Amino acid sequence: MKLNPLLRKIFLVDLVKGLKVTFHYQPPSEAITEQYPLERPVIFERFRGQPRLNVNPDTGESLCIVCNLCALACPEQLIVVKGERNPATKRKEVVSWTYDLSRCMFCGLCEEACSTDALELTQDYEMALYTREGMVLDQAALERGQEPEKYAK
Amino acid sequence: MNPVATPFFFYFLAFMAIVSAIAVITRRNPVHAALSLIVTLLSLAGFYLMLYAPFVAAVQIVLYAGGIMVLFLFVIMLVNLEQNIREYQFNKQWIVATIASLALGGLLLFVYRTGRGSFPSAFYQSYRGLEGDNTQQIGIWLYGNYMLPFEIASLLLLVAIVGAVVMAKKRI
Amino acid sequence: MIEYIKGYLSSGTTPGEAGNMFWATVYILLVITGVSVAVLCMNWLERKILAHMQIRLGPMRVGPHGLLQPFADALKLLIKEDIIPHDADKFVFWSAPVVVTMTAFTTFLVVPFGRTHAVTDMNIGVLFMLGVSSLGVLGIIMAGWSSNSHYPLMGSLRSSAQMVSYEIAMGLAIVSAVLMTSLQTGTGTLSMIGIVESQAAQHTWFIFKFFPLGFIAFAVFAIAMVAETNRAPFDLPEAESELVAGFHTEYSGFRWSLFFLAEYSAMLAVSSIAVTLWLGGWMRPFPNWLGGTAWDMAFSFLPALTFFVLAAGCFLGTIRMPKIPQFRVQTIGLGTFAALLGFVGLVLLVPGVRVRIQDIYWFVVKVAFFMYLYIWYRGTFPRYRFDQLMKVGWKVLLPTGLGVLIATAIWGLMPQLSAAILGVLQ
Amino acid sequence: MDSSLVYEILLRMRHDELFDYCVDITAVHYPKREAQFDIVYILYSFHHNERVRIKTQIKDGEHLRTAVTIWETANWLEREVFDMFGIVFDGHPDLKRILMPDGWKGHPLRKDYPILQQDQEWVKINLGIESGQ
Amino acid sequence: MTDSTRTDYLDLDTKDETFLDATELVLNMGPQHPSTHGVLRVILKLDGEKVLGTECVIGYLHRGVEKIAENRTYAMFNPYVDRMDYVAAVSNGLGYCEAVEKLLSVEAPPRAQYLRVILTELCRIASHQVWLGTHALDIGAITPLFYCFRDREEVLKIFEKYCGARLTTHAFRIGGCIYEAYEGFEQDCKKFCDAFLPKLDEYEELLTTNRIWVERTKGVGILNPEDCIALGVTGPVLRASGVKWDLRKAQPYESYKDFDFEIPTGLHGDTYDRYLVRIEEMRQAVRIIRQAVDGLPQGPIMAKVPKVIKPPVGEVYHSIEAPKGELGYFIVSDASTQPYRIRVRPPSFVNLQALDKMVRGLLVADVVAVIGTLDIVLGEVDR
Amino acid sequence: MTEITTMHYLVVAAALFIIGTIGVLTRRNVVIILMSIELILNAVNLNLVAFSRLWGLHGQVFAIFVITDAAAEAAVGLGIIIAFFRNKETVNVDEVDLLKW
Repeated sequence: MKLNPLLRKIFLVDLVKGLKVTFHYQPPSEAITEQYPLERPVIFERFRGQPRLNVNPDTGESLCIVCNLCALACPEQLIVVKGERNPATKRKEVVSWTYDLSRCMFCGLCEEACSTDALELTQDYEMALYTREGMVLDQAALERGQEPEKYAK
Repeated sequence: MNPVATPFFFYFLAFMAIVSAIAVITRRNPVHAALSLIVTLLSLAGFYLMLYAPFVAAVQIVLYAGGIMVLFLFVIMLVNLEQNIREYQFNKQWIVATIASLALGGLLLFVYRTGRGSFPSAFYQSYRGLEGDNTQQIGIWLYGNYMLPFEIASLLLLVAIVGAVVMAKKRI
Repeated sequence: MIEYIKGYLSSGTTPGEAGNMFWATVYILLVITGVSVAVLCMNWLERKILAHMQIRLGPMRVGPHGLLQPFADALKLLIKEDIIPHDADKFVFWSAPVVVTMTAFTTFLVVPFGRTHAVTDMNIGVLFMLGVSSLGVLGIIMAGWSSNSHYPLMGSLRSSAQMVSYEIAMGLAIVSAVLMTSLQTGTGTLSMIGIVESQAAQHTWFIFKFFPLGFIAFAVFAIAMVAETNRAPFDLPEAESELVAGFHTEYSGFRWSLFFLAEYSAMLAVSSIAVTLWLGGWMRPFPNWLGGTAWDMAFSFLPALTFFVLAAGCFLGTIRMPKIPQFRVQTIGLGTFAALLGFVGLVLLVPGVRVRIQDIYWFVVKVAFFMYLYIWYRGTFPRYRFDQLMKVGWKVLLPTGLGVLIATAIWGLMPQLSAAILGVLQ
Repeated sequence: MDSSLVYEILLRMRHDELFDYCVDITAVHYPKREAQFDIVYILYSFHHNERVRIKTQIKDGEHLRTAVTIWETANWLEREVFDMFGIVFDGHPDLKRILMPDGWKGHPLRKDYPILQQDQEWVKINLGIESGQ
Repeated sequence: MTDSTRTDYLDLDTKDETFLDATELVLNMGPQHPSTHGVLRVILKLDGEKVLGTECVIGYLHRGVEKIAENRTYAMFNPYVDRMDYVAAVSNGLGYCEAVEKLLSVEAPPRAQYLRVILTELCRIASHQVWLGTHALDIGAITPLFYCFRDREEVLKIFEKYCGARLTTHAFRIGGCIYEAYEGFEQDCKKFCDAFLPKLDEYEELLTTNRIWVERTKGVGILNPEDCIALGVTGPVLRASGVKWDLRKAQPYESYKDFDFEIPTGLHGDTYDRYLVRIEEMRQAVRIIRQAVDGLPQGPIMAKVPKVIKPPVGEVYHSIEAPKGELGYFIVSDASTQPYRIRVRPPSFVNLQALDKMVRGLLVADVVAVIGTLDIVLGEVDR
Repeated sequence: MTEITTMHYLVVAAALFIIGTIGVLTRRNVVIILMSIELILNAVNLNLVAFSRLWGLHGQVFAIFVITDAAAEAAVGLGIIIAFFRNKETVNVDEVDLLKW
């Protein structure tokens, strides 16, 4: 099939080729739009999302040993951990734990630094809130996982 | 096929034409003047329709309003000068010129008044039937009796095209 | 009253010809409503078709499959704040969208949707359309100039140069079609209805006449009309990647929506010129090949069939809607819409309506084809640059149009010419 | 390397050694040293496929001759050095701030750049409150 | 701020005489213009629609990355480099990690090197996809954008599966990779390669031969090789001018010397050639990915790097071939845990300098096309 | 209202003609002078078409010739204006009195 370039030009072959491409993508089955609140996106296992403090599932105790490694690793210095040594058990226990989610860039360095798998970036991605203050999470919020605020008028 | 409410339309169009014509020569901003001129031209097109000259009316709209005036606006925008608008708009002899022109107008009115009888008050019936194939008739006239002027006009247009390009272009 | 309507409907003239003011007003209102509705439909269709070409879904939230999106947009535009820039020339800024919209709607006065379905039949119909639509450029210039801003000014300068240049090619193509009305039969006409009727009398659409001359003239017109309406790939006056939004950059709200309305109705208007001049206007396809009353009968069922197919599509969509509470309203809405379409289809089956609606149906179908082309072009092509656009207009379309015109004239006069040459030779 | 010789050497590098591509011009600030700034020219030669770093030390307030005449690319790179460190290049065609706004005070990449004071000052002027930082 | 009515900085000695040059116009394009790819502001001096001169005003996205680096440890700075060229975050991370590795004199193990190559080449494809989509959009073709983003989505999915983020990946660590390839990584990469090539042909069908595209791009924004080198322009822009120079071949880093690939070059250095070069680069990237996936060695993925990185006193310059050109890191260490100074040599910043030279004498519409063809990312220009 | 006769049209045309004359004679802006000339030509056209109602189509044919002429005149005139503006940065007739620049 060898067409003369002049003929190609007159019969607009180049344009028709483009038209063909756009035409054959028309069936809606080709569409890749995800209708977000109805269709949930697939989140993969390693996704770095909402931070969570894990607890021992049997006892309900926090796994955090207040080693402060996460706070040191964080480039934005948004983790503040304060602990006190419990004289009874000889273990450090959490006094206050804050995580300022509004400044977090989800680099995952804190998760890597954690020696007990207490801090974890989970697959939750719905973190929108109406206030900045709500973005500063304390231990309780980190342990139960934060719920996005429902939109209400 | 009688045009409806002819006197009303006539006076309306005459009013529009004259008011916007006055606006043409008095507006400070050339764009406003050009837009007023377009209104005048459109009312004239209306006149032509009332005079059973639909082809001339169409040519008036296509050529004048759509073509020439666009050219005017184009040029006005190209040479749009702020300071030009702020300057004095009339030249030194404007009083003399106005008086002379008005005198000419008075003269014309006088002529019309005295010679009123020579213009029939009603249109001849014989041309009434022509409006249906007005375009065709004009075509026949143009390419028949007026063949030579037509060719001269086309030559004139050609000269005008070349001339305009030569003048507007800096280097050819 | 009913008798009056019936009596009018059975007459064979347009209201303008009959000098019937009442019916003329009714027709004008009908045409304006119809065009506005068509613009709304175009709004939705363009988004949907473009979205599907771009593997998206387009509007999906406002109403089932976004069917109510145009209404939502119209509402939004109407209640939006209307901004006039501080340094704008207020009066011109105000009147520009009015001029554009008025000229765009005025052209529909002479569009023949059927033998009697036109507001009036002017004996200079084509010239009228060309002239009035060329007035639209004035509105664009006014808009660009009065905004007192650089981007609109450049947009309007581009637009005026573009529209003036392409009008010439368009005019030449039209003239060659008009020439075809007079050839062979000898009754030339500029009237829109007359042109369609001469196509009927010559048993051919002008696109096929003097093949390929008719087709080339049509192609010239089809390209020029895209440029004339400032659509992709000739949408330089409003090229969003260069001039932000071109001449209507400073417009917002209702005024902006007038520009939108005008653009789409201008598209409809030039498409109807093309349909009238080359595609046989309101005539159904294949009148020669599939002639006869039986075929006429068969074709007359097509309008109803179209609506049934649309209704079936909607019904399918209703069934396939997700069965969750959030979608209940949408499902009901789509079902109602399907029922409505089906009902319209049923109405179109009534014999009296069926015969009458045919003309309009075929005209609308042909115009819709052009509308689809517009969207398709927009989805596919990059944009021309200004000098290239001028080059295409002046160096390709204009000589082609001129050549076609001359060739048509020679071809049409072939018998006389050959007789004359033979006479000279003898 | 002595700062007065830099221009000559760069010219040599460009024309004799064919280091025709100026990769980068940057500076390092050592506030404790007497000659506070290291100016680093990173050059590359397409012919030798080699990189060379030319370093010079200058004092604060000292000027340097521009390299724009040797490599056009030095234009913005020198502007950035000027913007960030306040080192003036003589003969530069258009030496003004490039990344920071025109009216900016100070040169951010100097080690003694008072970022907090600046911030507080800005907040005070523009918002009329004491900065919380 | 620069006064937009000032024109004295523009070189107006070489005034071209044109048709209808009645007025000269200073047009302020951006920073909020649809096609300046973010917040670039270009002041154009126009004669009608013809460009007499330009000046770029940048810095609207300046975040002081180099200053931040001086207050972070080496490991902590790693996520920040992703945010410079955010459409090619993986390449940025690669350059940074390699520069620090060079400073520490360690080398990533072979498996990590292969993983890095695969991800960087995927990232190159993703970056070029964004370029193609936006460039086509600038020229007026609105559809390729969506096709490109559809295919880029596949790349981003691989990134998300591999390292848990799609855009600002933070995929590599100093000394290697921290994430082992997930199960099915090889298959995913191969599947992507197989699916991607036909899609690439489709883009070409839409654009390469399209007469409007050709007219809009051919002969527009020509840069000859001498100018390119003088202006320090690198990457596809340099290669389109005919200089066959690619750091992957010239000074191979990682394991690029193991792979067999070509460096596409152009002839004229115009926008069309740059388009063709980038398209061909995507094909070559696919080729590299296929080889790397096939030859992926087993072994550790992390070299022995101390937990607290404290490089010896010294300085290092290391550069890689990012999708946009030579991306260099100049790091000065004073033996503390924090870098004394990090200088980033961003390709976009240097390439953007060529804009003025490229657009003089062209039309406004071409400025848009040229900005698109330079493939700048303002995050990287301003840092 | 009375019936409209040719006289009415003639009066309107005369008015337009006078307005055009005043415009040509008094304004300083060349563009507006050109537009006033267009006004004059249009007044003539109106006369021609009005008379063509009485004495056949000659008037209309002439009107078409006049429109052609006006187009040519506008093109050349505007070309001169552009050429002039480029050299003197003004469109005032008072400053066009020199035959060279």
